[in-house]
Amino acid sequence: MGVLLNEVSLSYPGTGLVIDRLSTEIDDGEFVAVLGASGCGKSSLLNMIAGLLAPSSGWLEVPKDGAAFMFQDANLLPWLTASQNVDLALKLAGKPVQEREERVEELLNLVQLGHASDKKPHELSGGMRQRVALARALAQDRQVLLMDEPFAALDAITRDMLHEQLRSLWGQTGKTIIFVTHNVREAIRLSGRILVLSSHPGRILETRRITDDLRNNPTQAAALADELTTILRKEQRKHELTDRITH
Amino acid sequence: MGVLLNEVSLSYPGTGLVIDRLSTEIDDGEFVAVLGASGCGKSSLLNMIAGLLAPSSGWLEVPKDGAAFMFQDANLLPWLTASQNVDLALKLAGKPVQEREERVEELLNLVQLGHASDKKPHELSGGMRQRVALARALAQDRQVLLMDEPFAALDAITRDMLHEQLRSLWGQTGKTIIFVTHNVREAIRLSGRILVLSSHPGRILETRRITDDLRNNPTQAAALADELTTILRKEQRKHELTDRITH
Amino acid sequence: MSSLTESRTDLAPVRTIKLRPNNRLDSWVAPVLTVIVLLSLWQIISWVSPLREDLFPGPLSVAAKLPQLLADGSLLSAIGNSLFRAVSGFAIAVIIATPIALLLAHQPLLRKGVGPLVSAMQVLPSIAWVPAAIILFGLSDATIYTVLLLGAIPSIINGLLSGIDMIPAQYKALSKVLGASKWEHVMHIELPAAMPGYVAGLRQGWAFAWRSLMAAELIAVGGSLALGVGSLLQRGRDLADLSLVMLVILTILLVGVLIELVFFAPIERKLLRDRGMSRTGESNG
Amino acid sequence: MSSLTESRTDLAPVRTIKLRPNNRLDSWVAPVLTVIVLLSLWQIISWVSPLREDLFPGPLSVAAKLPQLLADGSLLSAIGNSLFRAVSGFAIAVIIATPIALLLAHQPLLRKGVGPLVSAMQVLPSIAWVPAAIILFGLSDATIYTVLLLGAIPSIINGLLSGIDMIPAQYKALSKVLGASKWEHVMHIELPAAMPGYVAGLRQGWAFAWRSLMAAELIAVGGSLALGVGSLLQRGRDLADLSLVMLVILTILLVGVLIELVFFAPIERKLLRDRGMSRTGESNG
Amino acid sequence: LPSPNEVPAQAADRGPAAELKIGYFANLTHAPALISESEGILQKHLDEDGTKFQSQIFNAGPAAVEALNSGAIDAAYLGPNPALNSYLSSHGESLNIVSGVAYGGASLVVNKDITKPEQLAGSNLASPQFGGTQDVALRNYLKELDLKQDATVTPSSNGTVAQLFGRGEIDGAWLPEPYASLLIEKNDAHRLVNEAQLWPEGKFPTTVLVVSKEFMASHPDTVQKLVDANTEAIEWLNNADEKQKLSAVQKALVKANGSSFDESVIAQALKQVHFSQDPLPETYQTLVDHALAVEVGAGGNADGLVDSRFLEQQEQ
Ligand SMILES: Nc1ncnc2c1ncn2[C@@H]1O[C@H](COP(=O)(O)OP(=O)(O)OP(=O)(O)O)[C@@H](O)[C@H]1O
Ligand SMILES: Nc1ncnc2c1ncn2[C@@H]1O[C@H](COP(=O)(O)OP(=O)(O)OP(=O)(O)O)[C@@H](O)[C@H]1O
Ligand SMILES: [Mg+2]
Ligand SMILES: [Mg+2]
Repeated sequence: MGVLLNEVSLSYPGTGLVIDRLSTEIDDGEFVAVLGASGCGKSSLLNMIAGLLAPSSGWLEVPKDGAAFMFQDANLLPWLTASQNVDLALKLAGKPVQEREERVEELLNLVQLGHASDKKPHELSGGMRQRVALARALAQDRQVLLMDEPFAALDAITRDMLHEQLRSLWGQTGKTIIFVTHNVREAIRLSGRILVLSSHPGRILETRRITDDLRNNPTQAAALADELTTILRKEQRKHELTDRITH
Repeated sequence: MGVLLNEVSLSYPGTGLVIDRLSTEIDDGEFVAVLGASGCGKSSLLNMIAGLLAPSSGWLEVPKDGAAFMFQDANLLPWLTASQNVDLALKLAGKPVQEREERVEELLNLVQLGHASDKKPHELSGGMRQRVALARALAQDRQVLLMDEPFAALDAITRDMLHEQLRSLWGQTGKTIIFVTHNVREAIRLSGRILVLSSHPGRILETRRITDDLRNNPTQAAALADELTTILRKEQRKHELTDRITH
Repeated sequence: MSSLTESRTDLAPVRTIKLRPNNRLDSWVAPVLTVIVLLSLWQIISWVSPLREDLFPGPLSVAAKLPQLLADGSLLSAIGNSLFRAVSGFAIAVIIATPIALLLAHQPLLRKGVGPLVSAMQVLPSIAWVPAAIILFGLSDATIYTVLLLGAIPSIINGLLSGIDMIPAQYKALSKVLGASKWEHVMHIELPAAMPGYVAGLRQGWAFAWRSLMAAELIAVGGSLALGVGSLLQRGRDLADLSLVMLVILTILLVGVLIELVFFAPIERKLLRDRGMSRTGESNG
Repeated sequence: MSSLTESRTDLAPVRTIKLRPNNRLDSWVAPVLTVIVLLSLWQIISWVSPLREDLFPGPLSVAAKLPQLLADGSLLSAIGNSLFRAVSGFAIAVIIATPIALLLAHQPLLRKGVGPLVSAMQVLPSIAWVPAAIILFGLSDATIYTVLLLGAIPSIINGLLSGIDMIPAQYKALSKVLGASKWEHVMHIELPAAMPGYVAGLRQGWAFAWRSLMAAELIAVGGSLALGVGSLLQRGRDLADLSLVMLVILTILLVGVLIELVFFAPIERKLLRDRGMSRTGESNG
Repeated sequence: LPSPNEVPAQAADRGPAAELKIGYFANLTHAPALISESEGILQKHLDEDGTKFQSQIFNAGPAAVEALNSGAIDAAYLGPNPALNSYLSSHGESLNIVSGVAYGGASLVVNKDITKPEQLAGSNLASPQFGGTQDVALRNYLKELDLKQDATVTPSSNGTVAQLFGRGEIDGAWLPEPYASLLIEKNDAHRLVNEAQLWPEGKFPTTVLVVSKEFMASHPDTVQKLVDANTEAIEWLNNADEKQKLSAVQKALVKANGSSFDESVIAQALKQVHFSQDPLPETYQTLVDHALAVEVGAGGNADGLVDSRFLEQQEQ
């Protein structure tokens, strides 16, 4: 089993419910995309799955060894170089030194940062930092991989390339991947299932399975993208109305 | 005159040339988008225009009152609430108190964060932080507005809405806007001119004017997007080859 | 592939909101408990120890000293005098040190020239200043304040300087972009950003102020200079009266704990909470 | 809409790379210049001043004292003794204080109980410990080290604690996600992240160590305990020899400046540079 | 801001001062000062000229000398050494001794195992202050016994010495009263050498009355009153019977200091200390020479330290 959420609710001190009795089951080896408006609780959800936040009520089950997590902000350690940041994940996973060195190089090359391995985070561009964070998340090598908008700061070309890499990695390792994105087409392209969250409070508004057929059929994919966008737009509009009334 | 760059070069200590003799002239009231691969020097370019970095050689001219700048990371002050962060820009611009209060509310509503005005940055989601930063950049009210991937962390719907807002603001105020994006269609939708940068070193690879006709014609726009993507991809591939040889 | 799964049911009923009042109480109960434990230990050791009572007085014999000192009012007035001097002196030190630190932070050459001297002054023992202060100001409170200020100011300067050094470069960029004048930059960005480091420096500065005061109070035990805790401590040593020495030590510790609990800890807590951090082990609510 | 434009031509030839050697030199030249200026001022004031020579000795008459003290070796051996005690004692203090601070940081209850006491201990003047230390260790270096350690340890603990408190919450989340054990978290994330605050605390701890040493050295002015700088200072006061007092003050300042320039400043510079920050006024290259 | 040198050193007599600021320690050997204040003797004398007085209690000699030099006080009861040191380092410009106060009352007290001076070989001895009277006396004594290399001398402070002895860290100490008596009463020490044995007629200064040179030049009348009051206080002490003396001194000590040693210690000590206005002028050069001989001082000329004109005036 991958990840199981049962009636999970979350509120922060002083906020109303951010996530409201959310239940879902994510199979081992599934590739799930989470869509939702800004501020709807996607990062909070991942934080709970990663064990960084306890739900206010409800419960969830995750594999015992936890989950690899790529944060929304790169969250690199500023005193370590790019390669040291990646290496830290391997070191803390208890990998032997020889193996680590090779793996770090491999991972940095994967995200096209082989040339920047000795740079400190403050010497990297925003997109480069995000890619180091991606390499670090892959280095963790856990059964579950959580990614919070992993490609947001990347140009289309790099993004395309990393999409391919991620798909092939998923194919090879059978990891359970849950990733948050704002890009509907990215979600369709990568995932096997899309969860659309509502906001205030966050509930599952819509679940869509994506088959390979659909993915590879441009018209069908475009139609689905439009449909999802419409769903999201409708949800947003509802809020604008409530907002206007309450404020 | 808006912004003039003359043979501007930049290198950081220990790097080769990041930007190589870049020259361009941006007219008063122009809306320019900058595209380029991750790490090609877009943020560095904006930093120079904002006067935060001195070019290693060459010179540039900007309006005397400087430029408003929306950073790539939100860069909010953690001890101030959302509204205080926006208010600070108004305060430092010397606006009187009464006016400020109203304007802050207006700006936060503009970015749909009216309800979060009393939250501290650490209580905001990534996209909310970015929107506060956007509100702050608009609050500065300078002739030149620099934006570094202003919508990267936003969902499609919010993004759409803010696109509209930005276009109408530009129409009303006649600001000179230079913005960096990774989204080719966003660039086409918003800007009057697109600059495509090469990487290592950053030079202007391509300049495209976008007319309203083109913008409003979906097929033409899609064709241009494809074309630009191809240019970017070609550039990237060139590098991959050089990379493979040098590394 | 781990197929073992861990049930997180145990986490379920845990609310992240912790009750604050409880927390507050904790921060008083724990130190008091610690003190009680330490006192008991001390009493037991003093019973067990082979040392003569006058060489190693236990808490009871120290407490026995208390009524007499309270009766003639010397202890309370000494605490009052010292506390007044320390608090007012510390306030003056903060007022003097802060602009100096800001000046040094903004004048690179000045900092290079004077900075190391400031650190060196921190190292200078307070009694080194006593002869000079007496010759300049005679036997007045001015002498005592001089010694105190010279002890506290360098430490506060260094605290604020290192707070400022740790400000992320991006805040400086922001303030430049927002067109802040130097003064606005200092008030709106630099000082608040440096606050946590500054308060850490202030805590050390307070310690320096108090210790320097103790040294200054050794000049005279009475007369035109009011008796302070430092004089009382010295009196205990001169009379080889270890009970008195212990009593004064306990008094100073008590004052220290109170200042920490009512002043520094709450400020620090507020600052960290404002920034979404927390003192280790305290809930972030 | 401002149509005034500012030419930035002046910025053009400025390279962001500054030569480091130059910078290094600066950090030595500036303090030396400052010292020379201060010395000249002092000499002038001492000429102008109506005070008697023995009450306000000028630099020349202080310098005249030097050959004698150098000849009988007492100054150099006092500096040697004190410096050795201070450096070794400081090292021991760091070794003791660091794990205590880490323990306090990770045991909330312990921190609540003992934390305020640590701050209070910082406030306790060093001479308060002298009677107890003498009872325990007599006239030995152990007594001196005890006083020194009790002075320095609380300050270092507080420095590290506030460094740890200021660690962004996201680093803690990262270390949890990476599956770091407590020990790994401390070594790989907590300590390096707290480093800048820690070094600021160490600088204050060093000041406490040195000052406590000076107080401890007053226990005995030579004899069975080797003569230290603190004893020499007291001797100057006892003999009403202000030239000697001034000479010792200058010596202490010199030692302080050197320690700052060869130890703390470079460490701090390295730490900040590693994190993409810089001491104010120093180039980021 | 008191500026000590506004008045040139040899200023003209400006009549009685409006105020006399006087410093002393809350010590047994300063009993005449304590009595003079507590019994109202000084007040009575000064009232004749309408001079007010203010007293200041010090912990140690250096601070008192510094205060005298700064003009914060005009006169002080001091040990002879701080007075001598200040006189020498200022080349005679700072102060003068105008009267004696107390003599005698310093002894080498040692633990019970040491019964003969020869047994001091290899011992660890203490004195209350480097280069102080007792320190020099101890070093000189050891030198004369040829034990200079064998015994260690550790200068510390009076209170610390008592503690060190209590712990058995040192074998003995050359101490002034009441510290010598304290060790005897509380720590089973015994008196091996009474410093009185080493001086002609057994007289060496313990406490003296000093006045700053400027004050003396501008207000000789007030100084005269001070010296007169001192003499009267000394006579008061010398005429009182044992019990009366003890209780008056103890009362004054407690009043000045908040607390004091046990009566038994004070009683013992009072037997050792003698109060007299004789300044013993011939002893100071001996002190300086002894110090030079044992290499703890720079030497110098103590001529002119004692200004006995006020005492002479009194006798007339
Ligand atoms: N520490 C906190 N304290 C209080 N409120 C919080 C905290 N963290 C998040 N929130 C609130 O919870 C809600 C959800 O935040 P979250 O970061 O999960 O959103 P998100 O879906 O990831 O948004 P985005 O796409 O913008 O990153 C937001 O309204 C936010 O204001
Ligand atoms: N402070 C610095 N020191 C050294 N090199 C730097 C520094 N800042 C940026 N660089 C380098 O300069 C290049 C351009 O960086 P810049 O941030 O301008 O890229 P960018 O185009 O904004 O990329 P992205 O789209 O990823 O944000 C990168 O290769 C980066 O490594
Ligand atoms: Mg998020
Ligand atoms: Mg960038």
